[in-house]
Amino acid sequence: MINVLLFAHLRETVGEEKLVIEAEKMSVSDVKAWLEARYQLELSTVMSAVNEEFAMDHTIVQSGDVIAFIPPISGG
Amino acid sequence: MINVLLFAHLRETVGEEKLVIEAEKMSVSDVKAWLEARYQLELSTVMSAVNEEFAMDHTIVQSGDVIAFIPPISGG
Amino acid sequence: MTARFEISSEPLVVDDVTQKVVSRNAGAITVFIGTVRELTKGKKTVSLEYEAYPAMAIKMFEQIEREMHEKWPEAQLAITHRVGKLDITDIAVVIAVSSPHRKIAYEANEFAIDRIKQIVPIWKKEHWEDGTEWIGDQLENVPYRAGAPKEELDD
Amino acid sequence: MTARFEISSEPLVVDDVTQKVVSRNAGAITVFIGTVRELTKGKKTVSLEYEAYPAMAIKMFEQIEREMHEKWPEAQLAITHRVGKLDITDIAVVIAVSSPHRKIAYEANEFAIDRIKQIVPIWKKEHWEDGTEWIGDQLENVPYRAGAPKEELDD
Repeated sequence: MINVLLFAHLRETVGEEKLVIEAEKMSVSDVKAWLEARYQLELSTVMSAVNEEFAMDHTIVQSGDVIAFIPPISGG
Repeated sequence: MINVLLFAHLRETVGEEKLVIEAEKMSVSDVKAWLEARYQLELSTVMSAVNEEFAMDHTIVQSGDVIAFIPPISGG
Repeated sequence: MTARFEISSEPLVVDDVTQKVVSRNAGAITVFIGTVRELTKGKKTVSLEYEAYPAMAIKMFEQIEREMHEKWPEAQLAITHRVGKLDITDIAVVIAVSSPHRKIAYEANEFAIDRIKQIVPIWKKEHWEDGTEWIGDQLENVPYRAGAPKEELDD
Repeated sequence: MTARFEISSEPLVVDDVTQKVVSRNAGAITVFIGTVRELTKGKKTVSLEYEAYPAMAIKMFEQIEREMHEKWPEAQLAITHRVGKLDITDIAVVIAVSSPHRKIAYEANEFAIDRIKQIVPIWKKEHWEDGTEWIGDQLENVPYRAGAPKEELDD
């Protein structure tokens, strides 16, 4: 299973800060498509991180991994 | 009378932080010469301030004024 | 010693961060204190809310430290970023840098805040009198690739 | 409100200086903390002694503030300089600058310390294991004229 973390407006839109996808292996693109199919989200331009490192759309996420979606940041 | 303030190594060489010269009017150069005649000091390159403002060698010091000699500074 | 990089939901104490970089070889410490200001582009902020992805934020602070050490090996860095609700003049972030010489302490500190705004996953939600919004580069449309995300220029 | 420019014979408290520049319009506060470091040019300092001409030093701080406002009208400045005997890691000077935006807070703060080292009548006496010396630009041989004295480059 794949753990999905959501922050800021993504968290508010989905209404959850964490989701679980029952899958062994997906690309980041696959996860984006999975979310877009279920929620009112546009993720094509949103950054992602796999296990706390920035990732690419073609990065592979394995069962047990944590994928986080990172909207444009505004800290500091 | 003219008040003379000394700092840092000038103060230590003279052994006083304040001197008084019984005079009505002197230039900064005159005060330097007065001090050099009495103490082991070389003041030709030392900055001065009259009444807390940087002064020139030809600046006139009047009775009641405070002239301070400002060795190379090293604050901060 | 306390960790030099922290995400905190408690009010920040500047001196706690500064103390972490004190060193017998430091002649200079620079501290950056990011505070909540009332007006941004003429609009009045009532309060702010910060959210972070803490585990990744700490990793990114550590990456910033590595980058800083490549440029300035002698500099030392500590950062704490606040999360939760903040009022006007509250402290959002404290960055402390020490260095034997002052020029580097200024440069490394400014480097750190610039990089925080580029790569550390923290988000700010503005609360105005007439609504709220998650702040970010609303025009950003290129996902993160090899380099850093585009820098925010708004403050 | 306490004076924004001070010469103090008591240990400096960074936050006391920083508080003087807090403002609802400040998004950034930069603080410079000058500390006594152990090694300068390979020589080991045991302690330091600072002496000031306080009345003139305050006037010079005010002049620096005027110069700063000409360049950056929105910046606010507070400075306290210590005098007396200091040990390694003790704080010699604290400079706090606030500004709506961070770039100016860094620039104005660095401007202030550069100018302090040029025009504020404060002297440092180094105490080494084998002697003492009043520090200054020992090569300086041009008295102050229209401009500023030559800048110290040693830290």
